[in-house]
Amino acid sequence: MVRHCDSIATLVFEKSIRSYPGQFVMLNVFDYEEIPLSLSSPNSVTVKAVGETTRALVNFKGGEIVGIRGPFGRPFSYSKRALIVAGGIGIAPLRYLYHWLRERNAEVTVFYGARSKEELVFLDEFEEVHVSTDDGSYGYRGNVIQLLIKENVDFNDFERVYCCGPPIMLKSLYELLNKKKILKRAEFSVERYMRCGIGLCGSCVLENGLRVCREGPVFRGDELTF
Amino acid sequence: MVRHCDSIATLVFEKSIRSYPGQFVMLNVFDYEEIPLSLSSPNSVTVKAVGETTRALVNFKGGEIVGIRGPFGRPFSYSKRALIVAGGIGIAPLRYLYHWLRERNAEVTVFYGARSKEELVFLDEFEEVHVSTDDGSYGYRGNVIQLLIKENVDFNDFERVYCCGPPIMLKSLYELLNKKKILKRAEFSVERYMRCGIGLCGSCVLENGLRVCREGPVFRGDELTF
Amino acid sequence: MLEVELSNLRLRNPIMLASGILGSHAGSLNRIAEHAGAVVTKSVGLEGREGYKNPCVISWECGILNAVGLASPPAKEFARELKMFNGACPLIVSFFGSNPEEFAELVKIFDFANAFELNLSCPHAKGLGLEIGRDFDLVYEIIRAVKRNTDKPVFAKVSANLDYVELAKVCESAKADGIVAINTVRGMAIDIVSKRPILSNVSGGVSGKAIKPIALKCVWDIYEEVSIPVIGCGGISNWKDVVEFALAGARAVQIGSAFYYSYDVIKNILEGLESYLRINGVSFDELVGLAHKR
Amino acid sequence: MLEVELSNLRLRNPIMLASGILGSHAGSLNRIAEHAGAVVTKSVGLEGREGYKNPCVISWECGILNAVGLASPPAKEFARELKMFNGACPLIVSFFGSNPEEFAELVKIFDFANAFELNLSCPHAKGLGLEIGRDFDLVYEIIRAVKRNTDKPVFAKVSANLDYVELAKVCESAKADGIVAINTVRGMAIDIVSKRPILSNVSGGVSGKAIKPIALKCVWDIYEEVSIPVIGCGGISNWKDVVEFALAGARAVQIGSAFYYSYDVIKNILEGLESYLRINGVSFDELVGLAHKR
Repeated sequence: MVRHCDSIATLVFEKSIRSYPGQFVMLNVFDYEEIPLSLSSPNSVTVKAVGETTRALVNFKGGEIVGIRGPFGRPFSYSKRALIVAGGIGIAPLRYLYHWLRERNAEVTVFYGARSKEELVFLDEFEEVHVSTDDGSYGYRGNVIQLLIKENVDFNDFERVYCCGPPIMLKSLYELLNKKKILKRAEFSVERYMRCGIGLCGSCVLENGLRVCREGPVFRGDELTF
Repeated sequence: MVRHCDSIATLVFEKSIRSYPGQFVMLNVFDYEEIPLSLSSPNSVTVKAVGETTRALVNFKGGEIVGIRGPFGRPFSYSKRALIVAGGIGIAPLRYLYHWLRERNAEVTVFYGARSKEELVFLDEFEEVHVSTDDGSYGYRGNVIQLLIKENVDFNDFERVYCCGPPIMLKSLYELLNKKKILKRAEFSVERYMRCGIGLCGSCVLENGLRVCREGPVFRGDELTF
Repeated sequence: MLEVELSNLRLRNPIMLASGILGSHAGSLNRIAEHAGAVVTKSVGLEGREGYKNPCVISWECGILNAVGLASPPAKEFARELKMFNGACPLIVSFFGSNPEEFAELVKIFDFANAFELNLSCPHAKGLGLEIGRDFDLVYEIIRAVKRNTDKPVFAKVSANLDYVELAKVCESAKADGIVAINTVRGMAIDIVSKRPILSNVSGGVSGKAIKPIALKCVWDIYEEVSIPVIGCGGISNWKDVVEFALAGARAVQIGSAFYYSYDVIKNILEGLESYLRINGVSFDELVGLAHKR
Repeated sequence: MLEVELSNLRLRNPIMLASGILGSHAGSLNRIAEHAGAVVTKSVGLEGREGYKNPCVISWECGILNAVGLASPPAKEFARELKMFNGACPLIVSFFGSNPEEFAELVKIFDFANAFELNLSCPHAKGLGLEIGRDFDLVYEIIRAVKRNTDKPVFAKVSANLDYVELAKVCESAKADGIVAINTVRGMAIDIVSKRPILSNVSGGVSGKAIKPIALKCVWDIYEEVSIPVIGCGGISNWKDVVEFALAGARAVQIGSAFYYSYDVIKNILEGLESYLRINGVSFDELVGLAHKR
């Protein structure tokens, strides 16, 4: 258990899970509910309290037993020169990705936006990181897409753009990358309500019929519509 | 289909079965019954008509469809200098063994007894073979155990003795080898009524609890009692 | 070679999507409709249902275990979703309900569907599904009520957890157009670390390979006793399974849990099935019930 | 740690050999008795039965399918065979029959046994097994008749193919000493080359891993409704399965199809089970029914 702030915590498992960055597990919080959570490393998930179950998780003391199914889903792919764009708790899978890429000698630039300084987690783990906060309590005041534009990032410097964050942010980035015609080089980690996590119940299908739990959660930009 | 005589035939399958000599298959003769049969080569069984089902099999024309489960059971083991002792239709698995050993550069001596000349099958396939018939129509008149004794075979010339044949013959050989104290170097292929062929129904268990279909059909001499 | 007829419903092939799998959104139905002979939606009732908490679906060694609890939006909302169906194959809407009036009302709401399936067999919802299927008089009334409101085929999906042959006869006498056999079989799993049932609902329904021989037997038995079409469902994962079910008497089959292995399972099945039919020189229709003849 | 009591029968461990598996000869029973808590013989009736032709047992992806048809020697002949049992653990003799008198007579012939199991559940023999189990009044009379002839424990083996909870209550009211749940589940398989059912009897009973979640649910349900011991049976292949069944309420378990994997399956289970109990600091007895408590 690492408590980052009142509402965000990282739960470290006793055992590592053979997995790739971008994959998720179905984590059963006994007496509450089983929920999908992206891995923030091979042996952890990083959770923000938004409902009853995530609140219970964030309040764990350590030593609790949870049920885990997985890992499930299609992970991020490798690239040599990577741009990571994270919004809020979307940092969780991208943090796993960051270390995974760095261990494989990729150059990685991180753009990371959160609501406030308090909710910025793992910040000290990134070598090159550009930060924004909605309230301006740290780095640029505004959202991370505005920061990308302000810093006039040349997307051609990067082989691939990786993105995870709230829907509104994914949508803005999607539109930006669409304009630049590089959706094919972008990977979005998408969130949807899930029941089974294994491609059967159909709770998480996108409008085009793709299943977030199987064909996703990581999609190439050109597989998506917003 | 190779018809050896009125009562014995070899059925050749369209496909070879990955197997070892001594193993058997459960062969389903539609409209009759499923019966256990030792393989006489990777793609054949050799059958003697003794009941309704085996009679139907022997009368096959070729091209019939049968159901096959298997191969099942523990096979014969390898040895460099082999003595094969076959009685009647017991030649079937031993013929498979003979060729298998020869291909692996073993020296193989065959003692083979049958009721009459007519019932001697595969005879021309063996390089060194000593033959007996009950009626004296070919080779020594008498049974194959008597022939072994008459020819004064020195069992110490052989690394292993392999045996398959009717119960009475197995019993005499067992007693002979027991006297010579070489039961450990002998392998007997044993027959029992079988239902499942996979170790569950218990039809084929020996007095000591071993299952002919799983721990057998090939047993080391010292695993048996007669 | 693959065409089949179920009452007045003509299918280009006999492979249908089973209810409860990927049937909540037009998106997945549209994708599956590209190859399927027909798609069956997730069961819907007049009112929406939350369903059970997660975990409600788990996979195990020989299949899937679920207790989703008939989670579904209200009928009118679901009807709007289904308006986005692409029509690449017939659409069959599955209903749950607790009385004839509810089922009859549902038929009206989904009048754009090509056929209807009545869920008389979901094993884990109180007062619905299997609990309705146990009351043969009620089943009769439900089917009559539905048939009065539509000319389209009405199929009844039955459970192996009751006397399905008797139930099938009741359905036939009520003029149902086919029997779908079977739904999931009651089952459960317990986690030996936390020492509790894994499903939030404690028990649920077993599907997948585990129930194939059980479903096959049900199809066989029903085929012997009724003359309306039997639609096989339960553990069918490949073309060989489809052939087995056809030989046992299934005029069509439904695929559910096998989507766990591949989203393309229906396409893969069709390829194998066509080869088998070609090699054997028969149409699918001619296979139906063949193993009963001696 | 592993000792359990079933009525007045004390077992050194809860792992029993299931009826129908390797239970026809003293040879195999003697071997299995070295490790088992108890062994149950193959079911026997007053008269011998030929059983069905081969194939009567096949293995498939998720287990075994059989229709042996209660093949067995006459009771008196079988009693002679069982006199050679080594007594390394309690001997439970399983009976089939079609009326109370037959069962009562069988108890007398096997008076040397330590307990009896009544087969009310074999799914593929006409007028026996499951067909008897369906008639709850008859079951009551059978158990009463048997109990009048013996003081030893009498267990009733029930099927998942009927209302097993109601049946278990009937057995309890007739003073049975335990319920064994479950027997094989009705099922079948068809060969797609010859286009015929594989089993000579057409259909049979499914056992092995496939039916584990089904059996577990039955044990759970019966445990909730009766207070006599429940003995779990169905698809148990390893120590984890045993723990699941204990948590669901089984005071002992029976192993059958898993002998397909190894003759040493009971020994292997005991090793794993002991480790689990040690790590969790509980006796087997304390596990029983634990998953019902919240």
